Amino acid sequence: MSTSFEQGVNTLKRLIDAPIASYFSSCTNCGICSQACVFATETEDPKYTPIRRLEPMRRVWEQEYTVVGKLKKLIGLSKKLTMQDFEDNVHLTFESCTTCGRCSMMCPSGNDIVYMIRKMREALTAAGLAPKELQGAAVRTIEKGSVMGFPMNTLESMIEAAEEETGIKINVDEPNVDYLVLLSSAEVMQFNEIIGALAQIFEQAGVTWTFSTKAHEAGNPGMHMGASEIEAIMINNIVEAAEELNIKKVISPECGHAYMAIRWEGPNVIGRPYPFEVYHIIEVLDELREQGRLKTSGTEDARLTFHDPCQAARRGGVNQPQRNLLNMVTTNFIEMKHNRACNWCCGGGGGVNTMEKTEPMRLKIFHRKRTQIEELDVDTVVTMCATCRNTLEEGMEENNMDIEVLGLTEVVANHLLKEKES
Amino acid sequence: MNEVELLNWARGPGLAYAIIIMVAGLTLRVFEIVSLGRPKELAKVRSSGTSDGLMMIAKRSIPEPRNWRYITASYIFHIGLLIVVFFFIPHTQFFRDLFGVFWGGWPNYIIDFFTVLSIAAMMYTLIQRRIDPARRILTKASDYLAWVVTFLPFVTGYMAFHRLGPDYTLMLALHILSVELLMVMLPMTKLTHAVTFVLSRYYTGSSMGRRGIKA
Amino acid sequence: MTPEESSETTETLGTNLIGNGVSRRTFLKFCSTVASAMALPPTAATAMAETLSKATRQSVIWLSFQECTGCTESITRSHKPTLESLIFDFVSLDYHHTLQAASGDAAEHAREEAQKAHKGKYILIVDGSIPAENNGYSTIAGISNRQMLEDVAKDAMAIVSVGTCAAYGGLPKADPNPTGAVAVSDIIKDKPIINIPGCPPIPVVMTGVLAHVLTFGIPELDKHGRPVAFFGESIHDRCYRRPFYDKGLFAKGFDDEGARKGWCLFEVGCKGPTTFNACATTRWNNGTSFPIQSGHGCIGCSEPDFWDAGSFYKALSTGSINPSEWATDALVAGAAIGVASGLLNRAGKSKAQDKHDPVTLEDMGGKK
Amino acid sequence: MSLIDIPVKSLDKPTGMANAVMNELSDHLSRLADSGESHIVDLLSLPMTEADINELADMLGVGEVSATISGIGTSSIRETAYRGIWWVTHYGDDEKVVSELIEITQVPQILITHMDEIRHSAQSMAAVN
Repeated sequence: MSTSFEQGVNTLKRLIDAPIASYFSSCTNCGICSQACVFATETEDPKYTPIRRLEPMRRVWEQEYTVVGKLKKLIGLSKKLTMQDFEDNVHLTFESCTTCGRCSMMCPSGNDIVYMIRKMREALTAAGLAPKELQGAAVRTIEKGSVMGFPMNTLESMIEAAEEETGIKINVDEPNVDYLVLLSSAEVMQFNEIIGALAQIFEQAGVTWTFSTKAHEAGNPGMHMGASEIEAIMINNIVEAAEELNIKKVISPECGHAYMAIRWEGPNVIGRPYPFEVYHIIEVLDELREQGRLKTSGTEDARLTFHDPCQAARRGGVNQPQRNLLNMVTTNFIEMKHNRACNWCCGGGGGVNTMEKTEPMRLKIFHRKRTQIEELDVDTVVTMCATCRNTLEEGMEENNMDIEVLGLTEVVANHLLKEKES
Repeated sequence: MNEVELLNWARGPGLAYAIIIMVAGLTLRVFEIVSLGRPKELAKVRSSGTSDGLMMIAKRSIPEPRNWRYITASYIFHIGLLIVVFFFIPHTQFFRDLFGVFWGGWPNYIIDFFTVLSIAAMMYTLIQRRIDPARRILTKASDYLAWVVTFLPFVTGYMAFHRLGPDYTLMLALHILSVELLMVMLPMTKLTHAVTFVLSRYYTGSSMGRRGIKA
Repeated sequence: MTPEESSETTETLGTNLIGNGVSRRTFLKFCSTVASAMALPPTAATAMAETLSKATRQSVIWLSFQECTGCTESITRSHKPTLESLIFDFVSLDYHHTLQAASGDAAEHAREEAQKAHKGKYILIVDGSIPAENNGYSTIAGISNRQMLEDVAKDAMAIVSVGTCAAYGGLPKADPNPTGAVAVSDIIKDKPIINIPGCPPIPVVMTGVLAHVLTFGIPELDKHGRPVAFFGESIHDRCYRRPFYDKGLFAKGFDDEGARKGWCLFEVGCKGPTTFNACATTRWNNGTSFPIQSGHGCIGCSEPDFWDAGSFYKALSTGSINPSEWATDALVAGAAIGVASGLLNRAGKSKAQDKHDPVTLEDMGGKK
Repeated sequence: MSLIDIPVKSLDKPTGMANAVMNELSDHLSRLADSGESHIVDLLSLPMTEADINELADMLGVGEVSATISGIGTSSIRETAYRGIWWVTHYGDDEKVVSELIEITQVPQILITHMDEIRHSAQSMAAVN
């Protein structure tokens, strides 16, 4: 096919459903979502008010799916949507929205605004307006096997290195094990110790697991773009891999959007339920902790706080496991003022940090996160999403903040009870 | 038409037309929404989401304390609205006559207090629509229309009760007519939220509930 | 009253009163009562007495159309001699087909005589409404009401519409108004008309207004042509039960605790708030009581179309509608349009689904 | 149950209205003294309770003149302790109060015999004698 304006409008018509119709019917233009959005509060620019970003979608809904709107169209009271409307919307829907969904938590009408943003993105992509960076990432993922574009053999060399370092055999394409482990290429590129850490944790807990050469990337640029068909290709790779290897549990790595894509969107974009279950790595670790199979020694005594990644916590529903694990290995854990489902976004997710031109904006809105962290006077920020981790590091560096950012799996691995100690 | 005929019309045919338009319009709106369907959730859910959806209908009424400065006036208005509409004794008679249910009314001075409070809160929200950048940019002509048709019943009701204006009968007629205007506008403007908030909160609450989010 | 009496028009009222054994003091007392009732300054009583005593007897023609004679009853059924009934000494009732002794041609002749003799000076009093639909609905001596009204009104000095029927159409005009009943003011446009509505009107209001017309001319009228002195305030505003309304204390029935305690009758249908009349102050039967005092809500009889304002026993704030007859229809209609619109919406959606062309990797610049 | 049993009664405590009326009367009395201008106050047109009227009557006291007129219904005329202030009560034929006035004057109008009646009487007397 070729993308076009008509396909964009058609996509909106196709995707507007009962919830969306109820959201637009219930919106009173009260503006409270402007208080929820980090882009709106930090720029103080009203154009970033979340619900306003959906104006093209609202117009299609009104003109196509309401009697009043149809009448208005009939007597020429409503403006037809134009390509320009879509083009103007790219900045609002892709470049200045991390799909963090904080707006959806604050709306008094209960409107799930980010649910609509996801579909608005799909329409823009159908209109050929998806950001080039996301398109490139999608092509890389599918053609080369990972978001960053490194091939499987790069991963294999990393696995070998980890095996050497830990002395633990790491399975690749091993069937009938407990877990299929996916990685986020962002995580692997910057924190490749994660492979060794996982090996140690699972070894100790007595869990069998494997990587798959067919599907090792959890990241899914298709979801960021809102291109469900592209998203589905990546999901199908994972589903096929799990099916071929006859594995019943798939682990999504420390990556918020990957969890959202695999755990929640996946079955819906491929159109069938999974024959396996999907867990966030932190959920798995917490389950092992609960079963007493995760043994740690010593505690982290530095003052630290936790940044809840939007897609895993607020949108994905993983809110308690991270706290259980932190309480297990740290003594000085302080909650941020807004946390769990109401945490403030780091400002980099939803594909925003892949786009170079968003950098000045990212740094500007980081002010919110910075204030939130600084008021706690902590030494360390722990999180469970590679993108958040990246964005936090970038922001702190820019602001000369001397605070360490760690992944939660890493923190747990650091305190893993060594075999010889036990 | 003199004010007595106007009052008789408002209490009779006018009221009937208003109820017909409101009931038919709101039914239409709800059908319009529901007919669009909701994709079946294929991911393995943490809960069915039904009870979370139902809970959400009530829970989202609790003000979000972090935004109190931004929302207080709206909350005051809504509380005042509910009290004045459902607990002013003449209003309770209206509902009793219509539905056969009577839940008791409150003394006039309480109603009067909430009327004034609501009017003040509404004025404040109007000013906010002009001042607050986000609200200003969101506001469309229909928002002012909705404000006006909501404001009129308060003002005419207050005036009628306090025997202000040219004549009580006329003010009472105008009050009832203004309520009828509100009823007619209800399905045609954002005022529909008075009904559809149940749907939007339910949809969001249930989808969040399926993912195990306590919202 | 006989035709002979009514022909005595040359003497002044003053001498006439003395002749009838009514002293000037009694007369002055009557005037102070009237002045008080009409909220005139008390000093006006003397002026009123002086003017009236020098006046000659006023010729009055009383026409009764679609009416029940209740108005006439109201005014004449007081024990005599009352102060109010004194007013009949001031007027010469030249035609009133219920009260006059004459009948047939003689009666009509008396009317024509009076019309001629007092051309431009007589007062026309009307009770009852006029059928506008078909003149044949009500005739007197073969003359249709409309024709008689137009004929007599032509040379009248002023018209007094007594009772709600003459003033607003009243009961005959109630929905569906089979005779097409209209008020006097709907037909006569070029004469001063004073409306004294009520079903029936209060006697003292009638006598007060007549006394005022005879002495000071037409009193100040409100927009419904009613004398402000009597119809300026609502029953509710002057009601002795008003404090209970303000406190929210209501009788819920006619035999409950609230009713026994004399609480406000709003909930059992009192129309006092929208009824403008003097009942709460002048009361009825020589000041004995008035409906609310007797435990029944005001039915609003002095207001236009009071008969069509819904049940007398339903609170004013309720609708005068019966939604059970059509609410379901509205619901069904809304649902029908809703289903239709929903089907359209679904068709639109599936059309969009058909037209959907999946985004491919090629679109992203990838290989096929 | 008669009407009297309905326990709705006017306030039996004075509302202070009597004082206000006293002030007004005092004004009018001064004017009468200065310029001979008389005046009438209609008590029924004022929002006075029975207690107020009783209080006012107490305040004004009782003077030396009292008269009764018997026409259709009686009337009672009393001068109060303040000379020039007269309390006039008209009763209807059923002995209900129809009018309650306070006149600030030398002699209330109603006591003065009208010239018409004097002439009429003169004629009658002449005819008899």
